[in-house]
Amino acid sequence: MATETILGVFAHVDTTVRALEELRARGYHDLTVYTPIPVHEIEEVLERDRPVSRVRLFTLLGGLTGIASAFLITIWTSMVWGQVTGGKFLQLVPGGIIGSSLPPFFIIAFEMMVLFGGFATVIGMVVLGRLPRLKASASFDPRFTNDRFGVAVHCAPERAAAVHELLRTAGAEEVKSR
Amino acid sequence: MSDGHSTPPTFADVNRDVLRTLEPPGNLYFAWMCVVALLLAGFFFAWAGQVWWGMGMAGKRVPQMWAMYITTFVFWIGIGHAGTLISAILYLFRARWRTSIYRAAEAMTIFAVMTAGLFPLIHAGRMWFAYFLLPYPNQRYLWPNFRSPLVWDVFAITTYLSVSTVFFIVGLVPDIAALRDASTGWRRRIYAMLALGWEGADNQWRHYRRAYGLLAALATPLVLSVHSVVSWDFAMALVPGWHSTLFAPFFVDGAIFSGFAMVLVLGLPMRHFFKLHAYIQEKHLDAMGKLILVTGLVLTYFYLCEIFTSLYSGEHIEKASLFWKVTQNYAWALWTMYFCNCVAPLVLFSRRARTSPVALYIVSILVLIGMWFERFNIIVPSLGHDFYPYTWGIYYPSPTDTMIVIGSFAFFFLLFLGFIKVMPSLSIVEVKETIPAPMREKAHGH
Amino acid sequence: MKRRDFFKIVTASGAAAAAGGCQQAAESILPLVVPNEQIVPGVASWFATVCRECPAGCGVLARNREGRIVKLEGNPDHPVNAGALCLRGQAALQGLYHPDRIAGPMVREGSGGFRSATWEAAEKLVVEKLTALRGTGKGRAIALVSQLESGSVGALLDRWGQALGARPRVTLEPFAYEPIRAANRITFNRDAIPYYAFEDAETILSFGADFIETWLSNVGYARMFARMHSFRDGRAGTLIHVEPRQSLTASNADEWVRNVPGTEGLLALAILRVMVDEGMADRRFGDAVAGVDLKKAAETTGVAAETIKHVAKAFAHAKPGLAIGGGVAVTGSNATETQVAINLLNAAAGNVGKTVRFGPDSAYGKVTPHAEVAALARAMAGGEIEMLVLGPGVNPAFTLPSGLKLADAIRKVAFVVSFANVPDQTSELAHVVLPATHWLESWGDYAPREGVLGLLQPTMAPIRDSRPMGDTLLRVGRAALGTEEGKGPLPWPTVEQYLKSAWEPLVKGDLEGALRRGGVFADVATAAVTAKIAPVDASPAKLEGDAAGLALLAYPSLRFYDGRSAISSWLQESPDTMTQAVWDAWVEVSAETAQKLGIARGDMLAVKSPQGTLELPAYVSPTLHPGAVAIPLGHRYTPYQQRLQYVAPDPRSMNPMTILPAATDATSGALAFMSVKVTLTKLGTRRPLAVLQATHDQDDRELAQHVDLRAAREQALRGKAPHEPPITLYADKQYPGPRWGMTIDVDACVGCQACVVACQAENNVPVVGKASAAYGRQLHWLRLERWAEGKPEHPTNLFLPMLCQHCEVAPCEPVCPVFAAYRTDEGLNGQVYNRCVGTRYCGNNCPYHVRRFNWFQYEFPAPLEVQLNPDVTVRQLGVMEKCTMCVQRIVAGKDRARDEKRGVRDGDIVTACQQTCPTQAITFGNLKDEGSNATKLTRSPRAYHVLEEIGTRPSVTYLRKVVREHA
Amino acid sequence: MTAKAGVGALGVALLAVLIFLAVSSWSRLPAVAKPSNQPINFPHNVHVGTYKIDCQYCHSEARRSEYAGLPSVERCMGCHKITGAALPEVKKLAEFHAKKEPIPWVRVNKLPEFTYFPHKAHIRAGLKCQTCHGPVETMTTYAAQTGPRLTNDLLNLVGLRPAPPPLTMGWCVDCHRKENATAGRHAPLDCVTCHH
Repeated sequence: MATETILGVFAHVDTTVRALEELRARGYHDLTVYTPIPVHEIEEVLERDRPVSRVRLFTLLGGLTGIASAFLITIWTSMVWGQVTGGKFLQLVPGGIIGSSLPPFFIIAFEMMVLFGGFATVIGMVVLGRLPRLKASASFDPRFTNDRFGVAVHCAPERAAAVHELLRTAGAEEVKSR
Repeated sequence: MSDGHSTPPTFADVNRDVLRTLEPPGNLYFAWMCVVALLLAGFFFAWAGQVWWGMGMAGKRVPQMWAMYITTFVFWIGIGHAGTLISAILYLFRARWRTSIYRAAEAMTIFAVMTAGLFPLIHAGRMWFAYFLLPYPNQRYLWPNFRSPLVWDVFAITTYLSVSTVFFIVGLVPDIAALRDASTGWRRRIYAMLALGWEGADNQWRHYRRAYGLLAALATPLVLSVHSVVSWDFAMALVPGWHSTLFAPFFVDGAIFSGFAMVLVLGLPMRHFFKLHAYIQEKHLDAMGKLILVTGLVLTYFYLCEIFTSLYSGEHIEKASLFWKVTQNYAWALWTMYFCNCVAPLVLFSRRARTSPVALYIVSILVLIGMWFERFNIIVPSLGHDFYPYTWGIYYPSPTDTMIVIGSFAFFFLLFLGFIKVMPSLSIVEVKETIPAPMREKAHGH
Repeated sequence: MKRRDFFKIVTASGAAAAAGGCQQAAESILPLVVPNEQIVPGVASWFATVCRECPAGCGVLARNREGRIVKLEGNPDHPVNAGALCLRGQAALQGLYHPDRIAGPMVREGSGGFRSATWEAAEKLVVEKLTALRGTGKGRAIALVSQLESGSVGALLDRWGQALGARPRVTLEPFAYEPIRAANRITFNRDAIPYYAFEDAETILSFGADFIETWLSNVGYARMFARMHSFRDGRAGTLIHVEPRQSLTASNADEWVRNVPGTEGLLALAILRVMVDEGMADRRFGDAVAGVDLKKAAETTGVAAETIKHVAKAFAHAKPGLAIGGGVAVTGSNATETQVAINLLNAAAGNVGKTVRFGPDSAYGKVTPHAEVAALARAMAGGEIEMLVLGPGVNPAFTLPSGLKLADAIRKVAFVVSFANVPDQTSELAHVVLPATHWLESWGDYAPREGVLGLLQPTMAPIRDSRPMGDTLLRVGRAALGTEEGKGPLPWPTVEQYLKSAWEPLVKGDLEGALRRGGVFADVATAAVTAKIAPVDASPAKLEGDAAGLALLAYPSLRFYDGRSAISSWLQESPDTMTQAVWDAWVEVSAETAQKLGIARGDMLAVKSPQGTLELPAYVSPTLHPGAVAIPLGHRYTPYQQRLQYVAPDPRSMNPMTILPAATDATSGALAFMSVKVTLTKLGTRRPLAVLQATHDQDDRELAQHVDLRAAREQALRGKAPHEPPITLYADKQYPGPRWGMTIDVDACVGCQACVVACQAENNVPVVGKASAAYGRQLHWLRLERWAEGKPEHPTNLFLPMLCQHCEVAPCEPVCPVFAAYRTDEGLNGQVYNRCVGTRYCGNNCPYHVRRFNWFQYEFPAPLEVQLNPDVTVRQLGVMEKCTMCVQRIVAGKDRARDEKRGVRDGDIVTACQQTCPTQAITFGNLKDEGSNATKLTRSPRAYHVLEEIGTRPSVTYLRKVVREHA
Repeated sequence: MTAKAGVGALGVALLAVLIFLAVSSWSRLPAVAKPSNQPINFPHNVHVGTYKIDCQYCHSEARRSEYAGLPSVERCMGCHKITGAALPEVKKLAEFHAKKEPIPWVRVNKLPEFTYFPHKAHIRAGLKCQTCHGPVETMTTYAAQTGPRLTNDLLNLVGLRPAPPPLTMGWCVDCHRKENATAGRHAPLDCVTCHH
C-alpha cells in the first residue's frame, strides 16, 4: 500500500505539541518527529503508549557478561598456571581449589562490568535507533538540527489533504509532501 | 550570540555561536601550535634516547625507582577526572550549570587519560614488552598477574578511557549532525560519516536519552574507581607513606580538585577568546569555584588525617618518614604543596574571587602546581626515606625526565587545541536545553 | 650480545667469534678438530693452582668452561686458606681478562712510545744487550728484580742471575715486615717471621696488625681469627686492637684502643710494666721495662692508665694469649723496638711456642731487605746498572715512596726489560716489554710458609700473545751464554720442564696427585726458642715534616694491596667496608681536624709533605686519631684506560707514596711508611666521593643486631623458645621438595667483601662506574653494610651482608604485573629476566632494597666477556635482577645428585658467597631438612630476621653479633 | 589551516611513535635462527636413516653436558678416511682435516640466551632426540623452523589456538605437562629451572 509522507516544519514547541495532539486524536500514529533537542513536551505526547526503551536490557546483559568473563579469566588463569606471589595463590590440586586470592579479582570484575556494559549500551542505542544511516531519510530537513521542529506524517494518499490542513492549522510554518 | 544581548540566546544563536568557534584560527593559535609542536619534538627525542640508551637516562635510582614519570602519570589521571565527573555525576544530579563546560571537560578527560596512558610505557624499562600486561592467549601460555595493582591499572585505565570516549562520542553525535548540516564540501562528508546519520528523529532520541542516562550511571562509579585503583598502586605497597587505607578517597578528592582547576585553566581562555560569556556565565564560574574550595578543604582534612595516622601509629619508621619529609631535603616540595592546595583555595571563600576570572585562573594554576607536587611528595620523598637506611637517597631529575614531563603537557595541548577547532567545544544540544524552548504563546506574552 | 651463546658454541681454540651486533646474522658453530679429553663443552673442569695476587699464597681452584676460566674458588685442601678466598683473589680474573693486557712484545721507539715487535726481534735486543754486557765484563751491571718467589721459580731466577754474573736478585715486596724479622733476631735470635696460631689463642692483642686486610696472610688469619673469636658453645675469644685509625681489623676488635700514632712500642712496654708490677709476669721482665712509667706512658700514648691496666690483665690471664704487631703505624722509625716490645709481651705471657711458632716460618722472611733495594736504587742512580730486568707484578715506581726516587733512577738505566702483562708505572719506563703470562696461565710454585708448597699450573691457554717469564729468560740466557738446550747452566727448554724436574723429589712420583691437590703440604715442627730480655728504647716514632702537622698513615688497602690489584674494576667498585666508598681514593680526616678546617666530605684537600703535595677528596671520620690523617694505598689508574669507561680520566695521582720520604727504621733498615707529618689545606673545589651507604646509623631499626656475651651464654644454655608460627588468614605455601634458606652469622662476619666480589664473578654482575655507583645504581646482588652503634668516635661496628631475603611473603612478588617475580616451589624468590617488563614496582616495594635494575646496557669490554658465567643469563637493559641464591648452582647440584641416583645432601650445594667466606659466616641449605646445618642455625637463640616486624618471613636468617662487655 | 597543521602534526607524531616502537622493539627481540646452507652438505638421512648410527655417537656430549656437541673433525675422519672418501662432500671434510681447521657449521637450532636447556637431563629422562629435533633420519638437509612467531601470537590474539611452534616455550610446556600427567615423572614447570 502506497503511503504518502507529509512534513510540517514548526518553529515552536507548543505548536508542534498541538499538531501532535491533534494528529493522535485523529488516529494518525505513524509519525516521525524531528527535534534539535529532546523536548519534554513532545516526548510526553509520543511516549504515552510506548514501552520503555530496551537499551537497558543491553546494558544489563553487557554488564553481566563483563563480570562473568572477568571472574572466568582471572580464576581460570590462576588455576592453569598459578604462581605463588607474596604468599598468596589460588591453585587447583587433586583435593580441590586451595588458596585464597579472590579479592583482587573483584576489581577486574568491576572494570570489566563497566567496560562491557558501556559498550553494550552504545550498541543497543545504535541498533535500536537504526543507526548508522547512510542516506538521510526522505522527510529530513537540515533545519531540524538547528532551530526547527519537524512532524512527518505517514498516511494513505487520500488523507494527505486533511493532514495538510491539520498541520497548517496547528501552526506549521511550512507544510510539504515528500 | 554576542555580548550585550539582554535577551537569552535563541536556538539559532547557539548554532551560530558554536560554529563560530570552528572558524579558521588566527595567528595566536598558530603560534601556540608551534610551541606545542616544538616541545613535542623534544618529548619524542628524549623518549627515543631513553629507549636507546636505557632508563638510566632518566634520573631514577635506588631507592626512587619511580619518580617524575609516575608523578605525572597520576597527575594526568587526576586531571582526567573532572570531565566524566561533570558529564556523568552532575548529569545524574541534574546540575544544569554543567552544560556549558562539560564538552570541553570531557575532551580534556580523554586527552588527559591518553597523555597519562603514555607514561606507563615511557616508564617501563622494556616498553617493547609492555604487551605482556595484556591478557590474551599466547604461545607462552602465560597470563598477567591479576593480583598486581599495575594490572588493575591496565584494566581501570583502558576501561575509563574506553567508556569516557564512548560517552563523549555519544554526546557528540547530535552536535556533529548539526555541524554536518551547517557545513559543505569534504567537511560535510566527514561530519556526515561521524554523525552516523543522526537526524534527531523521535525514535533516535528516545534510545539516545536512555543510553546516555545508563552510560552516565555506569561512568559514575567508574570515575570514583579509577583513581582509587591508581591510589592502590601506592596503598598496596609497603613503603611508609604509601601503605594507607586513606588513599582511595584521598586520591579521588585530589583528582576532582585538580580536574576542576584544569577545566578552569582551559575554559577561561576559551570563554575569553571565543567570547562565550553568554554560555559560560558568572554563575558557572561561581559553581566551579565553590567545588574547588570544597574539594580543597576536604583535601586539607586528608592531609591532616595522613599526618595524624602517622603520628598516632607509634610506628617508628612511619614517623621517621614523615619528619624527614617535613624537615629535610624535600621539605620545599611539601610546603609548596600545602600552600597551593590548602591555603591558596581559601581565597575562594570570597564571592568576588569566585566570579573573577583572573583570581580563579591564578588559584587554578596554583592548584595544578600543588597537585603535581602532591604526587611528587607521595612518591619521591617517601621512597627516599623508607625502611632501609643504607639506600636512602635523593633523586635529581635529569634532562630526559624533565623534557618528557614538559612534553606530556605539549602532547595534551596539541590534542586539545586540535579538538577545539574541529569539534564543537560547547554542546549545542545541551546548551539549547538550558535556554527556553521557542514557544509561540510565551513569545506573545512578551 | 649473545654472551651465553658464545659458550654454547663448541670452540676449537676459544677463538670462535660470536655473531656480531646484527641480530639476524647466521651463526657458525665450530667443532673441535681434535677432541680434548679434559674439556667437555658445557661441563666445567677444575684446575688447582696458587693465587699470586699477594705473597699470602692461597690455594685456588679455577673453573674452566670451554677452555676459559670463568670463576676462581679457594682450594679446600690448601692449608693456608682452606677453601676461602679474599676479594683480591676473586678478582684476579679481571687481571687475566683485562682489556688493557699487553697484546704482545713491545719495543720502545726512541723517546716516543712503544711499537709492537715479534718475540724474536724483542728477544734479540735483550740477548744483544746481555752479550754486550758480558763481553765487557759488566755482568754486575745486570739487575733482576722480581716479586717474592719462594719456591723453585725463585731458585731458577737466581740461577739465571748467577749464570750471567748478574747482581743478586732483588725480591721486591713493599710490605715485607722486616721489623718483625729484625726483632725476632734480637729477641729470639731467629731471622724469621713465625706462624701465629690464632686458633689456639684466647686473647689476641694486636698492635696495628691489620690481619683482616693485608697483614701476612689475610685469608688464613681471618679464617683462624673467626675460629678463635666467633661465639660457639658459650665460648668466644677476645681481640684487643691498638691503632690510631679504626681499620677494618680494629672494628672487628672487642676492644679498640686508639693511641697516638707511633707509640705502640711504649704502650706494649707499659702493658708489660703492669704485668710485671702486678705479678702477672716473671720479675725478669722488669729489666726490660725499668724505664717505663705508667702515668707518663698513658700521657704519651693517649691511652688511659686504666685501659692499659685492664688490657694487661686481659692479655696476661689468657691461656694462651698472643701479641702481634704490624700495620702502617708500626712501620715508623721505632718499628723494630715496637716489635721487640711485643716479643717481650709474648715471652712474658708464655705464648712463645704455643701461639708464636717458629718453624712453619712465613715466606715473607725471604724478601730482600730494604737496605739492598735502596742500594740498588743508588746504584741505578749512579749509573752502575746498565740493564734492569723487572718481573711481572713489580711496580717500584708506584709502590715505593717517591723519596727513594726510583723512577728517576730507572730512567738512568740504559736498558730496562719488563715482564709486566698489564701496563703500569714502571713498565712505562721500560725499553723492551716481554709480556709474561698471567699466573693463571703459567707453571710455577710458591711456598707461603715452610712445609707448604703450592704448585701453579696453567689453567687455560694464554689469552694474549704472552710467554712465561721463565721460558723467555731461559731462552735469552742460553743465547747470551751461547749454550744449547740440555747443556750449560740453563739446560731446560721451558720452565715447565725445569719445574717438573725440581718437583720430582717432592712429589715422589705422584705429580698428577700433587697438582690435583694444589701442592705438597707437610707439617713442620715448632722450633724451641728462648727470649733475650734487654731494655727497649720506648721513644715514639720520629716523623719528618712540619712538627705541627698530622701524622700521615698511608695504609695498604684490603682491596688493592699495594696497588697491583687496582686494575680490577670489580675491586674498584666493591666498597671499602669502613667508608663504603668506591672508585676514588680519599684522605681520611678526623672529625676534630675537619671541624677546625671546615672540611666536609668530598672537599678537595692538598696534603703537603716535604716531598710534595697530593690532592685528594676528604672523608671525614669521627674515629680517626686527631693527630693523624690516613690515605689508602694502591689507588692506581682507572681500569680500562684505553676505553675511558666507568670513570672520567683524571691524570692526578692518588698515590700517597708520592709524598713519602725514603725514611727507614733505624734498627732493621726497613722502609718506614709512617714517616712524615703533613699539613692540610682546603682547595675550595669538590670531588664528591661515591659512597654507597647513605648512613651508618641504623636509626633504631635493628637491622644488624647484637647480644651481650653473657646473655648469649645464658641463651645458649637455655636454648631458644619455640618460635610461634605466624598468624595468617591464608593457606601456607607447601614445598613438595626442598626449601632453600640461608643463615648469616653477623658475629663471624668480618666485613672483608670477599662475598661481594665472588657474587659479582659468579653471577655476571656488571660494573657501573663511579658516577652511577654514587647515584645508587650499583648492581651488586650482595652488599656488605657497616652499621655503627654507640659513641661516634668509638663505635661498635656491625657488618651485615645484605642480599635478597627470599621472603616467604615477599612484597616484591604480588606487585609484579607479569609474574616475573614469583615464589618457586623450592622457596626461592624467583626473578625471570626475560619476562620482566621493567616497571620497577618490585624494587620500590622491597623493604631491603636488594633488587637491582639495569639502567643501561652494561658492556663487558673484550675480553672480559669471556669470563662471564655461561650458566647465568646476562641481563638486558631495563630488567630487574637480584640474588638468586645461585640458582644455577642449585640446578647443578640437583643434577649431580640425580646422576648419582640420590637426593641432594647438605653441603652439596654451596653458594658463591658462602664458598669464598673466610670466616664461614654464611650457611646455605635445605630448611626442611632437620639435619642440615642451615636448619640448625636457624634454631639458634641468636637467630633473627631483618625487619621481622613487617612480616615478610625471610628465608635468610641472621645470627646476632656477640659483643663483649668491657671490663 | 593551522588546525589542519595541528592534525597533521599529531598524525606525524603518532606515526613516529609507531615507527619508533617498532624499530626499538625489533632491535631488542631475541634472535630467530633460520636454516641456510651448510659448508658441507651433510645428509642426516644417510647417517641416521641408512647406516643407523646412533645420534650420540657423533653428538656425544648430549648425555653429559648442557650441549649436544658436534663431532670433532677427527671423529668424522675416523670413518671417512676410508668410507666414501671419494665423494666430493667428504673431500671437503678431508680438506678441513688437512688444514686442521674446524668446520664452520651453520647453527640451526637456537634457543634465546636467557633459556637454559640442558640436553643431559632430557637424555637422562629417556627422551628421543627426534622428539624435539624432528625426524632427523629422513632429512637430507637438517633444517628447522623454530622459535616464536609473530603470526602465532596474532592468531592467538584473535582467539585461534594454533599449536605452539617447535622450540617455543608453549611447546616445551606442553610436553612437560604431558610428562607430569604420567605417574612417577617430574618435569619441572618452575620458571627459574630454565630461566636463570
